[in-house]
Amino acid sequence: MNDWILRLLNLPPEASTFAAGVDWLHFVVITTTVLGAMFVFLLAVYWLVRYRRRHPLETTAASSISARHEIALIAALLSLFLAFWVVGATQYNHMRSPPAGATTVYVTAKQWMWKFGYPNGRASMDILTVPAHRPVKLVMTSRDVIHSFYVPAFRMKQDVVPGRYYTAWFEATSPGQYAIECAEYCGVSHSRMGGAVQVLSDEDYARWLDGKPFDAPGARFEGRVEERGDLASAGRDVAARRGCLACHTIDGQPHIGPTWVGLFGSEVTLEDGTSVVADEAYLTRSMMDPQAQIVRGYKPVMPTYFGLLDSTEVASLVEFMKSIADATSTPAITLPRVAPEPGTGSRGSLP
Amino acid sequence: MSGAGTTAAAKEAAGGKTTGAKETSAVSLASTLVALLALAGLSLALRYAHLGAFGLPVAMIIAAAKAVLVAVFFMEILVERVTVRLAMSTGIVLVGILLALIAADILTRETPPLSNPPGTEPRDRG
Amino acid sequence: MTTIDAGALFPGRAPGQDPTETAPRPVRVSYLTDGTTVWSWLATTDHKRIGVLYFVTTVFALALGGAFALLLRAEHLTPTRTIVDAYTYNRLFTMHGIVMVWLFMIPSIPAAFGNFLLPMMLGAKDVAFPRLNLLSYYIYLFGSIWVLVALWMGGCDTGWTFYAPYSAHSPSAVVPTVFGIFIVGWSTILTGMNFIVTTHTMRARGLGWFRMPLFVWAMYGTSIIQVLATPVLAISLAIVGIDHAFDWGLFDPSRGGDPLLYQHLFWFYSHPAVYIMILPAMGVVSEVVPTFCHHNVSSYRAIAYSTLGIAFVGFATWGHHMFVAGISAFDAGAFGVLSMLVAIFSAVKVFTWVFTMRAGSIVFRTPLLYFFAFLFLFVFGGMTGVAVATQSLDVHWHDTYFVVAHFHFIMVGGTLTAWLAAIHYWFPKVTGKMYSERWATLGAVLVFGGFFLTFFPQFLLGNAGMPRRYYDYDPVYQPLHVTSTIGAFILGAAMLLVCLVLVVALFSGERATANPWDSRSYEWYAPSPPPKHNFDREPVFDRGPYDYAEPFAGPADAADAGGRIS
Amino acid sequence: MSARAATHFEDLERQEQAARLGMWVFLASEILFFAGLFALYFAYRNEHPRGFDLGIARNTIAWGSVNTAVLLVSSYTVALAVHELRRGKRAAAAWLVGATVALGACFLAVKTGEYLEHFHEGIYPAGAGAFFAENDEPGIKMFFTLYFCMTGLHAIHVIVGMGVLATLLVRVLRGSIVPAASYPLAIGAVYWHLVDVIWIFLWPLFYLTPGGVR
Repeated sequence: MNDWILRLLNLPPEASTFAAGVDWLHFVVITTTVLGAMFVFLLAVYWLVRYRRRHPLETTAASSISARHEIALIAALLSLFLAFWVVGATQYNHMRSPPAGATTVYVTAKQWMWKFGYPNGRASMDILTVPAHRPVKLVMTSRDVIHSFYVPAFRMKQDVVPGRYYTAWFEATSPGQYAIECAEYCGVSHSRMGGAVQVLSDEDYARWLDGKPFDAPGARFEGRVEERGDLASAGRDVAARRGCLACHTIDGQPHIGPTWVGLFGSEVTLEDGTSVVADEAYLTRSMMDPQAQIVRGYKPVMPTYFGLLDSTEVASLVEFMKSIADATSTPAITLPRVAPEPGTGSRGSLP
Repeated sequence: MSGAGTTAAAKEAAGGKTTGAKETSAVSLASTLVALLALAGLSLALRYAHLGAFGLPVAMIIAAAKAVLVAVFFMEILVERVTVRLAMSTGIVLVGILLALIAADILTRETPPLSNPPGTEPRDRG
Repeated sequence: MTTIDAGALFPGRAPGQDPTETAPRPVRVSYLTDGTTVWSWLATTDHKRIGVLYFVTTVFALALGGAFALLLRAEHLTPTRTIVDAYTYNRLFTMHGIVMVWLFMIPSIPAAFGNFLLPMMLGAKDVAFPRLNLLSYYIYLFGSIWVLVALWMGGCDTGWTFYAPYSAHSPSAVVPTVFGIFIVGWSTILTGMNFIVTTHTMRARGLGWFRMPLFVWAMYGTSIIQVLATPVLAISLAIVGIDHAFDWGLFDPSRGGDPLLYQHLFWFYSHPAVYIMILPAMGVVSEVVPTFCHHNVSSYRAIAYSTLGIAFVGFATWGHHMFVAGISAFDAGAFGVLSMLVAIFSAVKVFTWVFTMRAGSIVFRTPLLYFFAFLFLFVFGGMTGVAVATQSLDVHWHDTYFVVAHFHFIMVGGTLTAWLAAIHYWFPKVTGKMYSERWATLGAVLVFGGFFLTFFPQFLLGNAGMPRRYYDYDPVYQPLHVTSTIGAFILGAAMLLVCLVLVVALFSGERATANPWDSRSYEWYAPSPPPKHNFDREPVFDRGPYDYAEPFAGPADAADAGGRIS
Repeated sequence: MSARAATHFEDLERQEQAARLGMWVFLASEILFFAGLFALYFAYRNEHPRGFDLGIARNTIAWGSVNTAVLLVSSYTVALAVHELRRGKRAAAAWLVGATVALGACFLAVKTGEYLEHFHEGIYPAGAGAFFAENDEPGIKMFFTLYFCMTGLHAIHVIVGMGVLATLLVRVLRGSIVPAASYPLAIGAVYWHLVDVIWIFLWPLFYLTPGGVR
């Protein structure tokens, strides 16, 4: 989008792959709006002058719009509005469909802060660090009330609702820092529930991953960053503790349930013949409501973990499965503690 | 709502029926009650037939049938004026819109409920 | 009980007496002078007096809501604290919304002007259920008092939308607030029911559906929405109240609830409620335009049918308030396309009004000036409505100042200007006095200017990405906020001026004739102000309400009617 | 209706039409009032089929069924009352209206008994009570919260309906509702029928339809 158009519309800089398309549509729609309003208004003013009353108590002959004109008008406007809808809905559906292979960040919102958990186990408050030119998927939930994750420069927004994970994604186009706002009213400090997305170049991002210093371009925001253990290895502990490994193997052997090796991101065939990609949504759903989508060939014996696993545990389990998604199904993979701990391996010791 | 431009309330009124002149039959009322009780018995019997997932739709269909019986024979909706039926059907259509568009959301949503919704841990109000 | 007192049809007049032959004119008993005690007003079942009661009450509500608005704008003069703290700010915008939506906007035109005009436009003596009508008023008053009680208890800070789960745990006075609105809702339902029945059963002889004034169609469409949408609001607010008072947790995820369902139920009401607010305004415009353009409505059926279209399709579009709330992409698409349909009906109306001006005989008076303000603001606001209903654009705009500006263009730029047009247009009929055209024009210009200055900058704020309901804001937004605040105070002053002009006119205005605008609509058949049962003689509507091909021939008092031959 | 109230109507027939249409429009409004709760029920049941199954199993089918029969019969008696009044049999009509009110009271008594039984078992709305300490599942909490909401709201309608019918009974006895203009009773009866219809839908939802989830 032209710089002067951005300035004319008072839009923030375009910093994601969504922004250009959205701004283009924005410009078209707003131009139509202004022209439409002006046209109708000026037409009315013209007729006001043209047909001003010349004699008091003047009478006028009846006249009507013909039905044909009305229908033409309706058809024209309807096609215009439907065109808006088609373009808008296409862009919207694109925004709602995270691409495969996106870096996943877990977002937890609470009054009045944002907490980001990264696959490498790092966590941060209010500052979300992401690489440029790579899609980033956010898996978001709230601890208390509804919040809304809004980055104006990305033209991207998603409500964050307690009790559910909602996903959103974006791909930042240029390094820099971009404000995060909470857009859904959430209480007294709603306006202070801000933060920033710190978009880093590939080199800086690599340095950040290693915990080395880097130059944050255009740093305007400061945030607290805290370190944590690796999420995927935490997930392995959870899997052992919660008895998952009694039925699911992590060495590629099918057991009572499907193996987790290579499961994440693969397409599994369900009992009813349909198939589904084993992504975060499918995996979390299978934990909460195991009977809903049974993989073909397995018995519906898994109990629900609804109310048993907390969101960190779910997140770490998913990350764990992700970490072994690319492993081959031979037992040669070098994961520590491949076999379940003694005592947790038999079905009799389910918690 | 008649399409004829000259139709006025007075004419509409003339076409309507007055309750005082209307004749209902005690037999039809009694047979309606019998039918209602029979349908209720059917619903009850099907409870023990273990229809599983079909239980709910079947029960709702039976309930709708009973509602129609009550509306037609007890509430006399068919002898009421057109506007009455229009009012009622508008209400029912809107209930349909409400349920359908909410169903369109929850049945196509991809996000399962969370395992540890807030509130499972101590929370302070406000 | 089966006989009807024939004398009641012609109050204060012996049969056979021709009113046109009395000279000098005796002092006519109007609805205003038929009983002058306070009790005769408070216990009246006359639809006109009830309309006036509503009008006075809603004006107080407007003043209260307006005062909140000015405080809010004053707070935004600086990026941080200016006059109030954040909690107070949150309660102010909540109470501003609640008072404006439920205590002012929803009853403003339907309950006040609708009550006054609907029976007259139908040639009836009153609404179908006059006592129920009075009861509706008192229910409304009682509910409003509860909202004031809530205010006295500190007010509510949830936003007028009461989103769960915040509303279940807000530390503010949620319960009295929702209780008050719940009560007001019943008043709305009863009024709507009364109007529907009145339209169906009280039309005068010879008055067919397609010869009713278009304001009646607007009232009819509004009433349908009132009757069928408000109960859903009632139940959702009841649940909010129960959740807050007893912690039942119907939308609490830890007990199996889903906060999004609250939003579904709330917007099932609140989107149609937007049409409760704008349809009556459209009805007013449909009366004002033909009268001052002296030309028949260019397509009567287009306006009548589009009224019903808005009333019904408006029920199936609520999800466009939830595009980023987490509804499924499929549902979002469905709501997106349905929302586009409803915009068409409004567009049809706009073009019909504008084409009514063509080949007319237009006289530019204050109500028409308000129509011009309405036209620009409503088209602009309506088109931005199409813009925010475009799914991908809504992602950026949702819950920003853009949305705030959009709905204020509709609610204030549309409904409030139409309400002001209605006041000026029917002022002679209601009070029997004329206002000062010059001062009223000044008021109208200032209202438009102040409004535009207030809300246009908010579009730009929204584009820049400033979320709504923000107490603190980024200092880069300050110039736009200051402009908006200046505009708001101009708008406030303009409203005071309008009020002053009308109060002066009420006491010292010129006496109005029965039909000062030379309109053809039926309420002008009656004298100004009308007698208790509206018409001196049973009116015969052998002409359409927009028949400007012949000189006025209504059956009002000959002495009053401008240039009419009996 | 007194003769005075009718002055703004052209005739009594028009007034009757107005009153009937008014009641039906109000009933349409009532339907939407309940629709919100039905929407919650279906949505939550879809989300927590297991909890709802357990909840339905907790309710006593016999009590619910007795109440269904009671309300169906009461609908019949009030319809018959209208029929008798039209035929000029005021005494019979009065007895039948009285019977309807008594059946309504019967319904409420059973409902109260059920509530007390639930309280005794430690089942309260909002997932409170000892029962939920053992059955700590969100779905079953929501089931019972909705159960109390919907049956409670329905019970309020039963009470209102009984009040309306009792008032009409007094008017029939006093002779202010006469066979020639029996419509006030018919309108009151229509309201009572709606209360019945709502229960017709509540009964299977809360007593009869476990989805068979194990």
